Amino acid sequence: MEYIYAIAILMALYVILATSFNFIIGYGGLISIAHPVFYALGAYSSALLARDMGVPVFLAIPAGGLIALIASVAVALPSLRISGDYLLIASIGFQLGILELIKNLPWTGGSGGLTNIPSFLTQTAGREAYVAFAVAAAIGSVLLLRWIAQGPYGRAMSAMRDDELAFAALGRNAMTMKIAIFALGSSLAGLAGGIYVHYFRFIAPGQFDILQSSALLTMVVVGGLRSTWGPIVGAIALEALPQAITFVNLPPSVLGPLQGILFTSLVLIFMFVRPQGLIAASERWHGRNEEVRDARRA
Amino acid sequence: MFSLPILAQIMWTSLATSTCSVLFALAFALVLKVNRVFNFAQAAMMTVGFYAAFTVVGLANGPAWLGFAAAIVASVAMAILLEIFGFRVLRRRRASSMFVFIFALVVSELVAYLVMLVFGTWPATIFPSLFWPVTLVGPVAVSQWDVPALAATIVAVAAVFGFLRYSRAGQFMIAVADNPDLAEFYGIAKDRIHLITMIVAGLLTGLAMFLYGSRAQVQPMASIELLLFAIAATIIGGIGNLGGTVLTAVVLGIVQNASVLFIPSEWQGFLLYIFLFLAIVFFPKGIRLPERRLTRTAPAPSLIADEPEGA
Amino acid sequence: MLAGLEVTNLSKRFGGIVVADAIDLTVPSGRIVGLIGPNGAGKTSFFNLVSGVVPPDAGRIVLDGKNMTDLKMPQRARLGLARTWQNLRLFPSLSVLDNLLIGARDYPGERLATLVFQPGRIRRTGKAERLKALEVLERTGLAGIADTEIANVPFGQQKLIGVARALMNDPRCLLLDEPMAGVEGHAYRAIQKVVRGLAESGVAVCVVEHNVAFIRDLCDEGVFMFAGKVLARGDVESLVADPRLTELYFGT
Amino acid sequence: MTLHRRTLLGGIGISALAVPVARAQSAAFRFGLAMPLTGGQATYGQDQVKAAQWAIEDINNAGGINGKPLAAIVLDTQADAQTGIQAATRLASVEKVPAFVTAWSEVVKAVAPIANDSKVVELSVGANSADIAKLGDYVYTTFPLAAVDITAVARYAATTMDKQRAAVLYINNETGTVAAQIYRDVFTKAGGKVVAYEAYDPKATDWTGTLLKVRMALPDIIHIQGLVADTPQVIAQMRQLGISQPISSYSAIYNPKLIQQLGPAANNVIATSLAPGVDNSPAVKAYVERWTKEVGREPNGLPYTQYLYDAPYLVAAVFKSLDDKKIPITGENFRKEMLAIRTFDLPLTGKLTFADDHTVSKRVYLMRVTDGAWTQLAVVD
Amino acid sequence: MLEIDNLTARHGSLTALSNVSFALEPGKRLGVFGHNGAGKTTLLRCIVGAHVPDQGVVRFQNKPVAAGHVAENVRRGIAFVAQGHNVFPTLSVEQNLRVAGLLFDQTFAKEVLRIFPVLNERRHQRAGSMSGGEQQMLALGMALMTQPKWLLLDEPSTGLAPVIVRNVMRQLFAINQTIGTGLIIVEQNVPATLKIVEHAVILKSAGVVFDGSAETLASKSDLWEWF
Repeated sequence: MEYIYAIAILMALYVILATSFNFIIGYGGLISIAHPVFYALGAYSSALLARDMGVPVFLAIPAGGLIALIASVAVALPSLRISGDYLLIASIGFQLGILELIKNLPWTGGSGGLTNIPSFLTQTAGREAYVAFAVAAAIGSVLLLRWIAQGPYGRAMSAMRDDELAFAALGRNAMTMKIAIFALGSSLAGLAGGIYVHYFRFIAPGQFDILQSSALLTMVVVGGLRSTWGPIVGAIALEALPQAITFVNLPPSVLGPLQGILFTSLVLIFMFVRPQGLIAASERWHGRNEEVRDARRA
Repeated sequence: MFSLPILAQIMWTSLATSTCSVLFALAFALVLKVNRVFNFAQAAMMTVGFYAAFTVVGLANGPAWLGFAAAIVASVAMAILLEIFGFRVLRRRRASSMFVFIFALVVSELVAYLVMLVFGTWPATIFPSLFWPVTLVGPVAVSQWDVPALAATIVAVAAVFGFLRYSRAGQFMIAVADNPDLAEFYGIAKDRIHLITMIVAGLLTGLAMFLYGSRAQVQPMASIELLLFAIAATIIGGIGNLGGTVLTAVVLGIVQNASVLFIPSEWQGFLLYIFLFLAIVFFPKGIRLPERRLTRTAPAPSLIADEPEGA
Repeated sequence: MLAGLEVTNLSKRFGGIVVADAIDLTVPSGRIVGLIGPNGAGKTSFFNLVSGVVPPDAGRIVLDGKNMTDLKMPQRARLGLARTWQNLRLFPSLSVLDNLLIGARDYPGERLATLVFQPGRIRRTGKAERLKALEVLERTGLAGIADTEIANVPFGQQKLIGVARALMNDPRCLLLDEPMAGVEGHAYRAIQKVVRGLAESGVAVCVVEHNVAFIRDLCDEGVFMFAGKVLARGDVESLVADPRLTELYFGT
Repeated sequence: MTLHRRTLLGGIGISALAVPVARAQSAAFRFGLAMPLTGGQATYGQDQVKAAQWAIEDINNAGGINGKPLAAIVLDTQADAQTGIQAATRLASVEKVPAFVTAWSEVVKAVAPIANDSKVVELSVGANSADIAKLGDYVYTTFPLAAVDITAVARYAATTMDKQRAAVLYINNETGTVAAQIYRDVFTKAGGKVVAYEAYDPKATDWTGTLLKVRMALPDIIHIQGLVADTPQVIAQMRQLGISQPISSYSAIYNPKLIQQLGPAANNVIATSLAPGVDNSPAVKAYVERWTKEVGREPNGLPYTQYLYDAPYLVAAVFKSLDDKKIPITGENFRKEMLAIRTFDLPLTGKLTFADDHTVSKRVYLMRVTDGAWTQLAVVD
Repeated sequence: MLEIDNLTARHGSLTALSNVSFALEPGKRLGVFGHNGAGKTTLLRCIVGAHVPDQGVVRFQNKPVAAGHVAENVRRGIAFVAQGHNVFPTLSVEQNLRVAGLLFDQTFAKEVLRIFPVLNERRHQRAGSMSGGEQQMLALGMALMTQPKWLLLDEPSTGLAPVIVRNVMRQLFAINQTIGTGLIIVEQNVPATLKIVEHAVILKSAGVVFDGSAETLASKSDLWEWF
């Protein structure tokens, strides 16, 4: 059962990560790759708070999210001031810099990773409770972001992506909005990190490097940018597919690279044949239209 | 403590080893300047370049010159493939820069996995031996790798700048970099120029990877990390400023190496990202000397949005 | 204090090119002022300076007595300054109605904090703004296409949507950048009617337009600009009749 | 985070790569074997698994455990924490083995909570992180931790070689930092002085600054704690910079490739080996001959594979004891019985005794390159 | 012959040109007028191939121009001087001319420098640092480097002082006379243009509202009517 639980939790966490990453790069149109590092920040903060400062885990997890949020604002504020592409480079610098920092600081466990992290729920209420907690967090994140994207905020995000200048001339501050999007998405990643770390109880900086970013990007792009189901399908499919592959009886030396080849080719094929992803989002923004109808009736 | 011979040695060896980074950075910066693409797929060009040379020299015991030729041919071929089947298509589709970025990164990974499949993950070098005999020049140890590498790099950099300045294609490249839409009105076919730029980048990458691989061990995923340094040098040197990029690559190499005399060496890697981050925040257009009259400077290309309507 | 837009000594240069040369210009509330001048005279630049797209080198911009020289574009908009664009700049991924809703000045639903903490307020204002947008669409004769995608709307009506979107701001001053270029028929008359109605309700309107007939029909007075300077101000007829200005406009 | 650099898109599922050996015999004694079969470390992992499987064959050919066969459930870890967690979880909860064998520090640490939670014995057979001793009740190592061989090499340098001034150069990762500290402590305690203590970045390709700092300190001996990928290059650069002092390192560089890569510069490089070599034990000699005969080469990381060959013998001994006493096979009982036996006599690596701190102590073989070949320098107990 | 045959072009939902047709003999001089947004620039861009028309065709020497392939049409002899941003700002005057003429006769640069003495004086200056008038001259000179049979100019007088406008127009006329290059000038400065062109076309709301000789247009008194 534990095996299924672990898979369920990971899938739930990946749904949170892909969905919140989609919020940033899809809805916000912000080119960042640093999502895994906010995941890492959440995980490390929560782990250290709980382990070394005695903060109860149920408080440490949201605190991890909060720290990821603060860090994301700290990156976005200076780099968004310039131009979108700089955020990409700044995010690379930020991601690698933070990982380098984690490796070198004396109290993070260094590159060997952090051990002896307190667990949560698993002893008292059983693992089922934790699985339920992770899945609930995933569903909650998806619903929250979907609710935001389909409401007035989503409308404004669409407008901002369409034409920032016209958006500003209508009294909207695109900069504030971008930072808010970045912060919200990153804090959800931080939250996911907290959930991860108190179940698996080990983290190391190597788990969060640039190729992780690429894997997350893959989930979002193959799933379908700017759709609710796209990143969910992308996350679950890319988590489940490798299992299917292992049923094919191949020697291990071939299997390892073959998976990489399979996935990267899949992304490339998608980029050229189906750039909109598995679940294509409409170019047009769709709000909760019943409200529009209500208004007309009123 | 930091005596002159020590400093001289650091300067010399850092200078010699910065040659590879200079070439990587120049290739990256050139493609960014002319084609306006953050070519993360350069890592793929680097990987195939190295493994081509490795196959010829390391595995088949072929002569060094043949390995060199193989590196060049493989890198250039990869560059051509990338341009024609990748960037050109995406450009026609007006793909967003994020899309282009993902494409380039994923291609790099795909190539790394293919290489893994064929060559395995064991670190490899082009020549069986890593050791280069040294000669002492005064107090400074000069290895037999240093001088040819420096010479080759200087020749290559000079050739690129000469090519840009004096050849027809090079001037077209400058023109396309300066104002791509205008360039067309003088009969310049942009597609061709973009292709030539990638070929030049391929040549530089092939050479650099041959130099690098004859001195250090390479693993299939190593190129992606190597490229990060090139990106940092390009950004800090000022986007569009090739001279600045070359200079920054050299200075960064030396500073990083010399930094261990002043800071604990485990922070060496961190230093690069600090530089990169600070450069983006405070000097988005690159750190450069006060502009001389008549010097060439190009504004940082905006790769996403249109410029706001000016006057 | 003058109600309306008051610009004094507004100056801006880009490198060697002077786009605004100590412009003094007032647009009182309830008046429609047309800017006439050849290409490159600095008309659109004037709009960009007033709306905050580019910061001026010198000068002062005051709306209804409030100095907004140092304010950023969104803040100016929130003080009641609205504009349209030569190239429309509508939001293609939004429907006509949603385009208008982005124009609304009160938008608590676009703040994450409000979204979480005051959902009731969002519902209330959301409803009110929707009603208002539908009313504006009704007024401009666009009600029938409220749910249509922008790309499927004819060009003339797109211009009209641009104006309607600006109206959602309840502007105190409206800058119209070539509202009539490429517009004919119903949309033409609708824009005319809407702008007149606005002026009557006390909005200061400034129009850049090359279609002289339109300027003549619509504007209370004209301002002739040339090389970043205001050269003459008066009723449109007399400006057009002035051979000196004609010469500047068409050249010699 | 599921994905590791080498795994990338692989995710959790790799662990589903189960290779049940001898599943047909339902009554088999089963244990887990979680090793990297894919990814960057697979070159080692695959050879190690092969060694373990040979041992299982040999045990079964010799009659098995009281007539019943021994079987291993082999799962891939990619040497990656997350994939390792998947493998260990599956071994503990799906395959329900009482014990599993694994390696690589990151994996050993990452799966420790699973072992402790599900009361399944985790045997580390190839990881030297000092943390391993403190991972919990169910985590034991058959492989000596860094302290053992680093202590040996440091003490040998200070006492037998009579070196006064040592420079320590270590890669800035976990293996490097922990081992470097041990070296420094031991060397200092033995009366020497550590005159330079420098980390280096694995991603760098030029270490001139660091090496010159080492050279300036005028050491008598230099200890390098690096990885296979960078250590040869660091040594090459050191020699190129005229640093000709003896160099010591640990088991990672004990391979023939080093000599090929460095040529004469490899002379006077000292490495450790934690398992007896062909000259020390006829069993090892036969084992290496078997490799050359069946695979056509020596295994990658010979000493490590020796530990893997021995692991099934240890497990089999515990199973046999349990079976003899008719104690039900559970993780808890496995642990109790293993500690009750405590000392095992293993075919390739010799005698093993679990200490109270969950570690083992082993004989260390110091190897040195002389005239282009590895020769045994000393054996330290 | 340069034939514009039933050209219709749109920008999204905006119709910029609607059924525009006319034809020109080689070496002729045409002025195109009309208010902003009347479709003048689109017309020029269609001729040089920078805009792909939705309908109709532009024929040059009895062969359609390659829509969407500017470089090809330029090599065939159609030069286009855009309005603004029409020099390479970071290159010197000399480099600008050289780049412009790379595919053509480079020695012609001497001739260009002779025609425009001001460029000769500023040979080594960075083009971006020159005044608007000088940049306009340079753009003209660069267009000439391609030795065009037709020279299309989009508002060459914008931002120039009247005395310079006259100078530019004179130069254009001289080029037409000496080299035989046909001219199509989109202009706002009607009188100055009418002085050097033979034909005039006025566009209004994407269509042709006047197509006749320059003299006829010059004799019309109220130009505002057309705009």
